[in-house]
Amino acid sequence: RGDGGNFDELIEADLRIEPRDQMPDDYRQTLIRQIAQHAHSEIIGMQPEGNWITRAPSLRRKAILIAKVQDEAGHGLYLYSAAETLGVDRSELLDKLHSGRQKYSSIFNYPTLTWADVGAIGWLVDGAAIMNQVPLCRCSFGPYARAMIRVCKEESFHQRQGFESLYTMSRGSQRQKAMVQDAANRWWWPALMMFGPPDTGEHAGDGRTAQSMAWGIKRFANDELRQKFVDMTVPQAQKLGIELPDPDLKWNEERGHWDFGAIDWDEFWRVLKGDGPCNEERINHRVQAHEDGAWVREAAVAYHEKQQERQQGAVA
Amino acid sequence: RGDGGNFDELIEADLRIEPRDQMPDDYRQTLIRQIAQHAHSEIIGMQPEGNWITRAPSLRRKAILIAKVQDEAGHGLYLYSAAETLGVDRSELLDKLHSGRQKYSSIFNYPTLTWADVGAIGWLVDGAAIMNQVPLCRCSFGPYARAMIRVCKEESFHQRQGFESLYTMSRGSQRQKAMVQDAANRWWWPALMMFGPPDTGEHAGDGRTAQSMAWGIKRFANDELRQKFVDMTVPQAQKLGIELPDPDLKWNEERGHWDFGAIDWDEFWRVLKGDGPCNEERINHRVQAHEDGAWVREAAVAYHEKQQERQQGAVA
Amino acid sequence: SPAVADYLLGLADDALIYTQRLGEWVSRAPQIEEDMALGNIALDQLGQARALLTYVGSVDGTGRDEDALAYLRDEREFRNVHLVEQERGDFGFEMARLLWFSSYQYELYARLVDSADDQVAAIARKAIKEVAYHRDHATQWVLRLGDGTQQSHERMQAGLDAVATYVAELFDDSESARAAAESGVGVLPSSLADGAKAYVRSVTDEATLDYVDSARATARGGRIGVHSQVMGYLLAEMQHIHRSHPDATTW
Amino acid sequence: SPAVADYLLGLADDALIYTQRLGEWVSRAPQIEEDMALGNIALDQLGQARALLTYVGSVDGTGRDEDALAYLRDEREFRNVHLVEQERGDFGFEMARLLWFSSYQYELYARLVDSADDQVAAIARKAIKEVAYHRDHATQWVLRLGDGTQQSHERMQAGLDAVATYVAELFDDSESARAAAESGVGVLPSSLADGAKAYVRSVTDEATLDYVDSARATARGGRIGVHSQVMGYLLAEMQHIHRSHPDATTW
Repeated sequence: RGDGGNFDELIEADLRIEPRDQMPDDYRQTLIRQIAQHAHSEIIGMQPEGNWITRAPSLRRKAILIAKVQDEAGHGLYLYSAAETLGVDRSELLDKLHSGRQKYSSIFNYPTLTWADVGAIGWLVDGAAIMNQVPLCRCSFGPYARAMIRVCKEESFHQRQGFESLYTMSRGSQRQKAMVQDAANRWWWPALMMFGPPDTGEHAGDGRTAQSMAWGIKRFANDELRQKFVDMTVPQAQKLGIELPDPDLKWNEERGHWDFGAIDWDEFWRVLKGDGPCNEERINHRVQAHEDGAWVREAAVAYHEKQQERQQGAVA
Repeated sequence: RGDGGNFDELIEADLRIEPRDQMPDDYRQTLIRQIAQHAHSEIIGMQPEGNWITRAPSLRRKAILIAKVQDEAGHGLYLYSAAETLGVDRSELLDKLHSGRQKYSSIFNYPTLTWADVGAIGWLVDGAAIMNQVPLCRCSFGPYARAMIRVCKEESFHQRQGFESLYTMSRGSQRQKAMVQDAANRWWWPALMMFGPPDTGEHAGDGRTAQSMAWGIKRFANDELRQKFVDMTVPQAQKLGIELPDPDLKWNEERGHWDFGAIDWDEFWRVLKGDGPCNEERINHRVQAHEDGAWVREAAVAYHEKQQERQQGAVA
Repeated sequence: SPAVADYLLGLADDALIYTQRLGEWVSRAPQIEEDMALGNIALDQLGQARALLTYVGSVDGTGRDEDALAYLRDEREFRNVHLVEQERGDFGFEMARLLWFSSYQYELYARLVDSADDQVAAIARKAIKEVAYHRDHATQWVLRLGDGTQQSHERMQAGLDAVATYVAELFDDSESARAAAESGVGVLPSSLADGAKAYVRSVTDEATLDYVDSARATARGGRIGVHSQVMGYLLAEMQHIHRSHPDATTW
Repeated sequence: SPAVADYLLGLADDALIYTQRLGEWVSRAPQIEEDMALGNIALDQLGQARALLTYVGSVDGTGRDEDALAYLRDEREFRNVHLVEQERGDFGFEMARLLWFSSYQYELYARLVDSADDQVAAIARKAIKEVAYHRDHATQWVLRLGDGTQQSHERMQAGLDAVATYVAELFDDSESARAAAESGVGVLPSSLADGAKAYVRSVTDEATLDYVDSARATARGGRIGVHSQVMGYLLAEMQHIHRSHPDATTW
């Protein structure tokens, strides 16, 4: 390390930091935490949608869903790889996920109760994720920025698919329409929480935001992104013919933005701290898969070593 | 033992042998084997019908089905108790079932593919079982005879319920009717096999029949019971409006019986020897339940012993 | 009123969904006597469910019969608590669930015998006897397993720990429950907590087990149709044959 | 002819039902790469199923589309072999199943590219490439597990042993298969056995595993709709949402 460019100069010039460059330990740790949390979210995020693979109501939707969940696994892999350029390895990060020392996005602690939830996740959750992630394509850390470009491209495809699925249902039977409305009712507020706590006021987060902004990791404040998301999403809800579950939602001519109601930050913190509808389920499912597969991973390593020995034996 | 009546005199007079009576070892072993096989059949027989408890298409039928399967467990218990009067215990018999050293009725190695199979088992399988079992109510061994009286009463109730269920469906939708016909197609021949191999000819069994008859354990020949069953069942099939899957089935005025076609004894022996559709499934299911429950049974014994010690401690 | 019907539907669905899980035990119990006992409890619960569903169908104005209510509602319309829908675990888990659920139901029906609604009171009079037996059955097993072997003690404790997540929801006052209690038809679930908890504690104490009635995560939402992931699969299994025959008028 | 349609339905159902079991692996695989790989194989199988179902619906005279065929048939109308419907076991079981099934499908599609039916030949041309990858994927894992650790060797062998019951049915000539082979549209399953078995044997040999292709009990009946007990539950899960919305015309 350290044979690359000068960190402060690179940041100042809004250029990319690469793994070979020297960087402050805080920067490294912040990135590891953020990229890992992002990777974990992709992996845990396979569960709520994966829950519907075997039950998708048409074969076309089943195919779309399998492909989407598969993409999430792929995103997890790019992101773990990006984190690995910072000198950690995937198994270490997974251990931290499994033991609760690293988090994943709280949105995945909500259950997918109906088929429409699959569409709603695409529309709202992926929609919010993209809003958060597009600025990360310009993140100061090169490997993360490049991973995000690919991720964002696929996510925006998923977002459109989710919307299209809901749109199809919204023109269907009364019960299909009701499913769409119900899903929107349940996912709207959690989606707004995805932008994190407010930047100011009593519910504000830990104040890491300023440092992340200075480092070019974060580009916009939480509330700014949240507002952009609301402004983008309200017209889409209108197109679906549904009502978003917020009586305070109305266009503010003066601001040129949609006003919206107060978010239940108590719920946000409660779910974040472990008492959400599915926290235990998600982690248990993930840990189970990991433990069930331990013997397989060990065998792969043993086989690989044997093969190498054999090759060396053949050479010698 | 041996302080009771004289075995040959009791048999001669068609009186009951009771556990305290002396009896030839062969008689004892034959009865143990037969009663155990009968008990095992009740226990294994819970599975094909139990398979439908969670899926019964109406709550009324669900209740009837749970009660029926529960009765089968009860029959198993009476029969194990009857066997225990001969100086074996239940756990020993269960071990023999689990290790394949004792058998259960081959009929339960056929799958229950549709809801109508539940009705067909009541109608045909319980029907055939009753035909076999009614004479056992007069079996020379008292405890077995008494158990059979109770079993037969409940079985005949199940048989009527099964028929009634099929009758209801046979007056229902086209698909319900087709289900009834399909179930009859699949269960008819296996039901006929329940009476065992023919008494004479190339497919005849091991020749234990004569001894069992002399001992008053068996009262009728296999073929005789089979004919009675066919004669009883054909008019019932007519009432259901279905066709039994035997082109050779026709009324023989001269014999005063229904003629029927040749039974596929190769299939019979194949299934008996382990290569039926569900042999492994049934035994594995049973063994799994037994192994899963071992810690519970052990705990019950340990608790019981502790309680006894405590009582003795209190007394001393 | 719709709220009262919704409250009664919650009681009905608790019994119906628990019947499903109990029904899975039949042919899988630790001993044959227990196949019978669990089948018996399932039958009792099913009987309660049928009586309640039939009554709900007559008072909610839809005229649906028990089968329409059991087989043709979607997951979001079911009102049972999460406890009863959880997947079948080991026998220790089942006895922990049964101990809590029957202790709750015992307090519930003991109060509902005085319901302002005669039908509900009549259902409760029959159910209270059944539920007393269920509670006793669970009690006997929790004692045996808690005070049996080292292994059974640990597994019984694990069962109680696993169930703890679902206890609070039993005693949660939903809006419908408040309306039902106000009308005199129902009772506030929260008013049943002391009795049920005291009973469970008396059993765990005697069984040398730790009493536990809460966990890091608290199940919630069943009474408004927000269920855990396993519920959809349970309903798929329960409803599939019925839903596969939309043209069948009788079974 | 109806027999040919029935034959093709068997191929379609094999792929469709295997998709269900493979789909269960997603988020449960030993490593993330494998979540992707199994998802990928599931997608390929689903693609084959959809192409075949759509074609069957057009030739069997009923005009049913892929969804009508997948979601509105009952268990007795499904034509898949027992191998693909068996419950998800451990990863060793899955790789044993995949090795056999892909080896069978490889021989099958290698022959069907010359089918007298252009549609079938076109489907086979696409499928053969996919299936070659599936077979290779299974091969790599059987080698790693067979020649990995002591534990993995034992578990991989147990997987092969467990699957053996279902091997013979793959190569069984049903009446429909005979008619399809005669017409030049299909091939006799029995004619695929030598190639598939030789391939599997080459893999198990290299993997230091015992080759086994038969067992005490032999699965049979899938091609005439006689399935094992797990099939009903699989279909309940697969079809429940679709069947719950008889009034929905599109998703």
